[in-house]
Amino acid sequence: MTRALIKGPVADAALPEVDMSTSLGGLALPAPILTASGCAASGRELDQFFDLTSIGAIVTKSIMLNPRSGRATPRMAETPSGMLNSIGLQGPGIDRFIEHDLAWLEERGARVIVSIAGGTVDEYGKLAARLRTVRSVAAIEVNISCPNVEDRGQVFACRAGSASDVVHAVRRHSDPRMPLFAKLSPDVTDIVEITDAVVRAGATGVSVINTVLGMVIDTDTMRPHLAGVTGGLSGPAIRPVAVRCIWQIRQAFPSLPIIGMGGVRSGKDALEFVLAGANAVSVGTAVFHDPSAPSRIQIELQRALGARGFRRFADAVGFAHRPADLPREEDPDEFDFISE
Amino acid sequence: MTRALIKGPVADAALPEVDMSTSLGGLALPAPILTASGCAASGRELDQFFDLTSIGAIVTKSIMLNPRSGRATPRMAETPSGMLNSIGLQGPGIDRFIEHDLAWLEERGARVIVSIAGGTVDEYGKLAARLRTVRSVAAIEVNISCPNVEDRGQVFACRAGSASDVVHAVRRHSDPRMPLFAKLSPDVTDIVEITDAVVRAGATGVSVINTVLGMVIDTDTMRPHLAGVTGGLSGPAIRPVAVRCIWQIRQAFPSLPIIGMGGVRSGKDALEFVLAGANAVSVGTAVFHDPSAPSRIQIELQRALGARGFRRFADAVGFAHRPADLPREEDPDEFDFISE
Amino acid sequence: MAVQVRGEILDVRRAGAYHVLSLTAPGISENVKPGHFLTLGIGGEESSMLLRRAFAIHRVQSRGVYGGTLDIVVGVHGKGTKWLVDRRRHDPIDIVGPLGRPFVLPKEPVSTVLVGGGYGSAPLFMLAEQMRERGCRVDVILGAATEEKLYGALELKRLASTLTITTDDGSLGQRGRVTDVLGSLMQANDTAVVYACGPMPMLQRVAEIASDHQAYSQCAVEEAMACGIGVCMTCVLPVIGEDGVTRMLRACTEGPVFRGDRVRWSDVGTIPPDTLGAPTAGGH
Amino acid sequence: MAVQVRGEILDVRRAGAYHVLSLTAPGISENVKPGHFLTLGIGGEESSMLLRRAFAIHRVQSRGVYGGTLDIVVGVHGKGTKWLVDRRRHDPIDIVGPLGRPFVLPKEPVSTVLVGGGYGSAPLFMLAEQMRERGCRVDVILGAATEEKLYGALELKRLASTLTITTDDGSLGQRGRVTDVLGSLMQANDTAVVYACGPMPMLQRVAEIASDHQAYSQCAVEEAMACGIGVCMTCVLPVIGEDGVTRMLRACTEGPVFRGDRVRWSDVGTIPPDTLGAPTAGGH
Ligand SMILES: Cc1cc2nc3c(=O)[nH]c(=O)nc-3n(C[C@H](O)[C@H](O)[C@H](O)COP(=O)(O)OP(=O)(O)OC[C@H]3O[C@@H](n4cnc5c(N)ncnc54)[C@H](O)[C@@H]3O)c2cc1C
Ligand SMILES: Cc1cc2nc3c(=O)[nH]c(=O)nc-3n(C[C@H](O)[C@H](O)[C@H](O)COP(=O)(O)OP(=O)(O)OC[C@H]3O[C@@H](n4cnc5c(N)ncnc54)[C@H](O)[C@@H]3O)c2cc1C
Ligand SMILES: Cc1cc2nc3c(=O)[nH]c(=O)nc-3n(C[C@H](O)[C@H](O)[C@H](O)COP(=O)(O)O)c2cc1C
Ligand SMILES: Cc1cc2nc3c(=O)[nH]c(=O)nc-3n(C[C@H](O)[C@H](O)[C@H](O)COP(=O)(O)O)c2cc1C
Ligand code: FES
Ligand code: FES
Repeated sequence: MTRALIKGPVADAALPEVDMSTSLGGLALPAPILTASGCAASGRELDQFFDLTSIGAIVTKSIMLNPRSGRATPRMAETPSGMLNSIGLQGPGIDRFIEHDLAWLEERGARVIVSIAGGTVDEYGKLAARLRTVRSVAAIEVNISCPNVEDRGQVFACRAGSASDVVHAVRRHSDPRMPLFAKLSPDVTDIVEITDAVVRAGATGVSVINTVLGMVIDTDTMRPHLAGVTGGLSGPAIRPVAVRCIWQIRQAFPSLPIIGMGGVRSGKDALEFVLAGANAVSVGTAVFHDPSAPSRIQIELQRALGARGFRRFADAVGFAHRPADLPREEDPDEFDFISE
Repeated sequence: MTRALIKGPVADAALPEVDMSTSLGGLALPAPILTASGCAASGRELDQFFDLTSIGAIVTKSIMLNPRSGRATPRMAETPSGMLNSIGLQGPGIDRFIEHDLAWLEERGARVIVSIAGGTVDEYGKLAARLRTVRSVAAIEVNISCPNVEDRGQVFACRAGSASDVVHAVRRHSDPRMPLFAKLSPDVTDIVEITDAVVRAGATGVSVINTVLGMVIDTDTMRPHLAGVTGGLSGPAIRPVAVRCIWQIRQAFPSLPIIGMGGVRSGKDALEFVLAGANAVSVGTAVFHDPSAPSRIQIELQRALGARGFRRFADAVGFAHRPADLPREEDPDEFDFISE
Repeated sequence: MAVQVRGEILDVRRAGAYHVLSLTAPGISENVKPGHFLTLGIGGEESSMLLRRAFAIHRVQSRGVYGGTLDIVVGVHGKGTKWLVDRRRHDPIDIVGPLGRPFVLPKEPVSTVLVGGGYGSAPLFMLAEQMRERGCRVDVILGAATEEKLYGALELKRLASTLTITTDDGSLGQRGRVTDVLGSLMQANDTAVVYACGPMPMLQRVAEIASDHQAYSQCAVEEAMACGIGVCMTCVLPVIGEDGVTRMLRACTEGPVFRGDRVRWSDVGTIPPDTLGAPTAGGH
Repeated sequence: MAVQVRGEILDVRRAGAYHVLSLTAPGISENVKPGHFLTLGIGGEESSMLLRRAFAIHRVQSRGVYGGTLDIVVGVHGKGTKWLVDRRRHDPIDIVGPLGRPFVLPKEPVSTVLVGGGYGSAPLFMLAEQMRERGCRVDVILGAATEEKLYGALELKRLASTLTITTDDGSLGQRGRVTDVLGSLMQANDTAVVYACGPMPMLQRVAEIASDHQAYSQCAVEEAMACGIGVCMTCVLPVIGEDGVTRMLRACTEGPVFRGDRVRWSDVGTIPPDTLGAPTAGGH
């Protein structure tokens, strides 16, 4: 495990010394904050707001095999403390992505986690095979929240069987040492069951959560607001759902690498995810609100950890699961107003 | 169906004439706004803020067979545009509820939908039997988002089988003409499947949605904030999830009575639910923010309907599902700046 | 009966570590008794903060150019109170009140002690006034962590027979806690009732000392409240009824003022096993 | 390159149906070209509104006591713009800019027409100035629903060779639409380029008329934007590339100014079947 402390542009005289490095099942990162897939494109546009190499890694927008136009507009709606999106995975296709986007990121020196998406199990396998030859991929995030075109558009992530099939295909076509993260949907009855399935199929860890299925009706047109009818809900609104999912998975899998995401907007929010069990935290929608959010949040997290006496980020992971303190004998003589 | 227009304290010179009555599978209500279970106790405390008889009905806090202390505190946490609660169904038990609360509501002249909750299928049956003799019950809402003590605390609402068992028991012990609404949890892979199960088991309709399972970690104590660890997320944050659930159920069941709820804070929000397919709308968390919310929202809804040319509330139910307009020939000569 | 009104901020002024807010609250201020509280809508229409915030009513003026007005004392705790003290004159504010059960006043002109911790002194001003009107002896003890967290010492001195001050750091008055001085004061003045408002551990100790001296205590508690009006059940604590049975009572409607000897202070935050409807081994 | 800065509100003043906001924006105002826009964080820290709001940059002053400042023209549309015009002097505001691709200016001193609909005239002031500096002829057409929705007619009159006004209701200028007068104006002045900013149907018609007259058009579009910086893909519209292929381009980074003849105006809001990567019958 690397032990690099955050230095350079992110450093600051008052920043407490905390070893921010994290390890995601073989993937060592100098810092635990990532961008969330689809909220940072391929990083390039964010480089003007903060140093891309200062955060843990860039998770790129889910890429498909072929160029893809995405869905019709409107593609988004603002909702209370959140937003709905229905982009439809617009993108240039894997070849152009590798040539154009990955090459730029490599040159820039950023660590890259590539998110892939497919319409069939086979397509996921092909994407993995295509990435096998590319040196600059630190890990693959498998976005399984996609409709399975071979099964009435059922989302892969929603059934243990289809989720497992996808991960299996990606594992089979990837370098065996390549860390694979299955990105889970919260729209399931039992997220631990799905986690179990993808881990058995060869996932190194999981990314939780993808957006929550939602919908907005335009009260003027009196029709669904999004061209895609339903969309994915993201942002602080869903944060408690994300924390719960991470907590449940960490309870069931004490040492599984977990990338947490869903509504993180501040270092304190990120800390909540870490305490619940996340080994790294992705920042998504918050970037739209504040383009320097990933870097700001990483600094805030470091401060929050330092203020709580942590010397190593890793020590805080899952800390909220520790056994209860011995029931403290309430000594009423011990009150003081400082506790007010 | 009654055709009463909202009159009395709710009326207002400028209020458009809209027939606000609604019919919920045999239950005719003069107006479509209800209180949400657990957010209005048994109505009494709200009577000082608005006339309880002016809204459609009071849905009472879920009552159990025996008195119940509920969970330890803290029982709530504020979250972005929402809140988490973990009350644990504190209540006086069915007997005292009937004597004390129902009697008061009857005297007050309010329409009452009684919400019931149990830890076993048998308990639900007993509650239904006990209510059979009570004249003032307009309908029963069956809160199936309770842990099944006989099945490792699995929530009834999360599996078609257990959901159906509960509804079946309630149906068997109720007056056959008693309208029964099964209150569904959004925390399932396929809410249409659960709806199908409860309808087959004898539910008149469904109430959607109950809270979304969530969690907050206190970053000071670095432990779960709620004594109950997880809690239910409610409020505007979850509104898009509620609209989506109502939409999906309405798509699958064109004429099923649906009571919608989840984050409604204004008449426009309520309209969104109605357009998505709700025959009535319950107001929950908004009451904590604004104790006169149910009555205010009903007036705002009436205005919003009037402004859109509706003469009858019933005509707006599910209106967003209407087939697409014929593709309008965009006539660029037709723009005017008024549309800006 | 509580009402909901749209009031207006008249003034926000600093007082040590706190801010005193004056609000117009027509229809509320007229009906306030000492110990009542109110709740305020926070953050404006598009705020992500849904829940109202509760504050003890400090003072009322039922006449004047603005109709009924009242004051509250606010300590900045988190984002809601921060927003509140940033308000400016004429900003609108949504108020619900008066809420809760006020302090029970003695019928006879007995000797009383009023104990306030931090901003807990806020509801004691009106109480002291009314007690004086009834001919009661009123000794006041104020305590806080430091001098600047004491509120209203000067004015309470005017209202009280005696004023004793304690601070944790000794920056004003006696170094130590209010409860260090309560016992001897009660003994000296033959106190019949103690009224207290402040943090839970203080209330617990006050209640115990009062009982030790065969005196009544009336304690105003502060529990996190989602609704403040009795409909949500978030604000409960275990209280022993007249029938000897412990129930989880709502601080907002059955409190915030409780008889000190009825509250199971050490069990606050739990469901004592002998509570009515407590979970049983086999049950829920 | 865009930067994110914490600016300050200097002034909010009404102008007909709109509000003009002056902001300090050090580091942004220095780099603005006509057609650039900016985005503002809305509602404060605890707001439920997460998304930034986009506004065309109307004017810049890069010197003065406040360092770089700039103006925007805001029409109240919904809750975010409502919040914005309620700001007061010295309120802080989070600004990202300059964003987007600005108008392309002619190299030669050609004859141009600038067409603004409603607040769409805002970015035309700087454009007109720079065009005059280059020796271009600048005819301006402003249109709106009613007189009060016209913005800046007086000042544009000063900057332009001619100013023509149309209103839908005839309350000022000619009754009708900007496009009723565009053709004849182009004919009379031998217009080489038309610049336009306003509602989509206006832009579509402007682009058509320009093409009919063998002129270029530069149209600044307005698409709903979640990020404004090119990372979210919400703001796309179908545009034909130099290679003849239609792609869904981002209005925020590949626009907001597009060549009018490249945008598939009638297909905006859809994915034309011949778009690169469009869904196929068997495919996604
Ligand atoms: C009956 C009563 C009377 C009160 N009187 C006063 C008073 O006179 N002056 C004063 O300064 N404060 C008083 N408080 C405490 C005040 O309500 C809290 O400080 C305030 O709610 C904190 O809000 P926040 O947004 O700043 O903090 P946050 O921590 O951001 O609040 C988050 C949530 O927790 C709740 N919460 C947090 N702390 C408390 C607390 N201590 N008590 C209750 N709820 C809390 C909030 O209401 C909110 O729902 C009183 C509380 C109660 C219940
Ligand atoms: C490049 C660009 C330049 C603009 N320039 C100006 C300007 O100079 N002056 C001006 O008054 N307005 C301008 N607008 C429109 C302005 O951004 C919207 O009026 C504003 O976002 C509406 O926000 P709201 O909260 O008031 O409305 P709401 O309807 O509450 O907004 C809800 C959501 O929809 C989005 N939205 C709603 N309407 C629009 C719209 N017309 N365009 C883009 N997003 C929208 C909002 O950004 C927000 O995310 C511009 C928009 C863009 C994209
Ligand atoms: C506009 C938008 C596009 C997204 N695109 C993708 C995507 O391509 N692949 C993916 O796995 N997740 C995608 N997501 C989901 C995010 O990565 C993230 O899981 C989710 O938004 C929750 O995190 P947040 O609340 O921080 O945004 C997208 C989210 C948004 C808002
Ligand atoms: C404090 C609280 C208590 C609740 N208690 C119950 C309950 O007893 N029974 C029930 O069916 N739903 C209960 N609910 C769920 C609400 O009825 C409602 O379904 C949910 O909160 C979503 O609606 P809202 O966002 O308008 O609150 C409760 C919700 C809250 C916030
Ligand atoms: S705060 Fe809701 S019942 Fe007391
Ligand atoms: S607004 Fe996000 S890409 Fe244009």
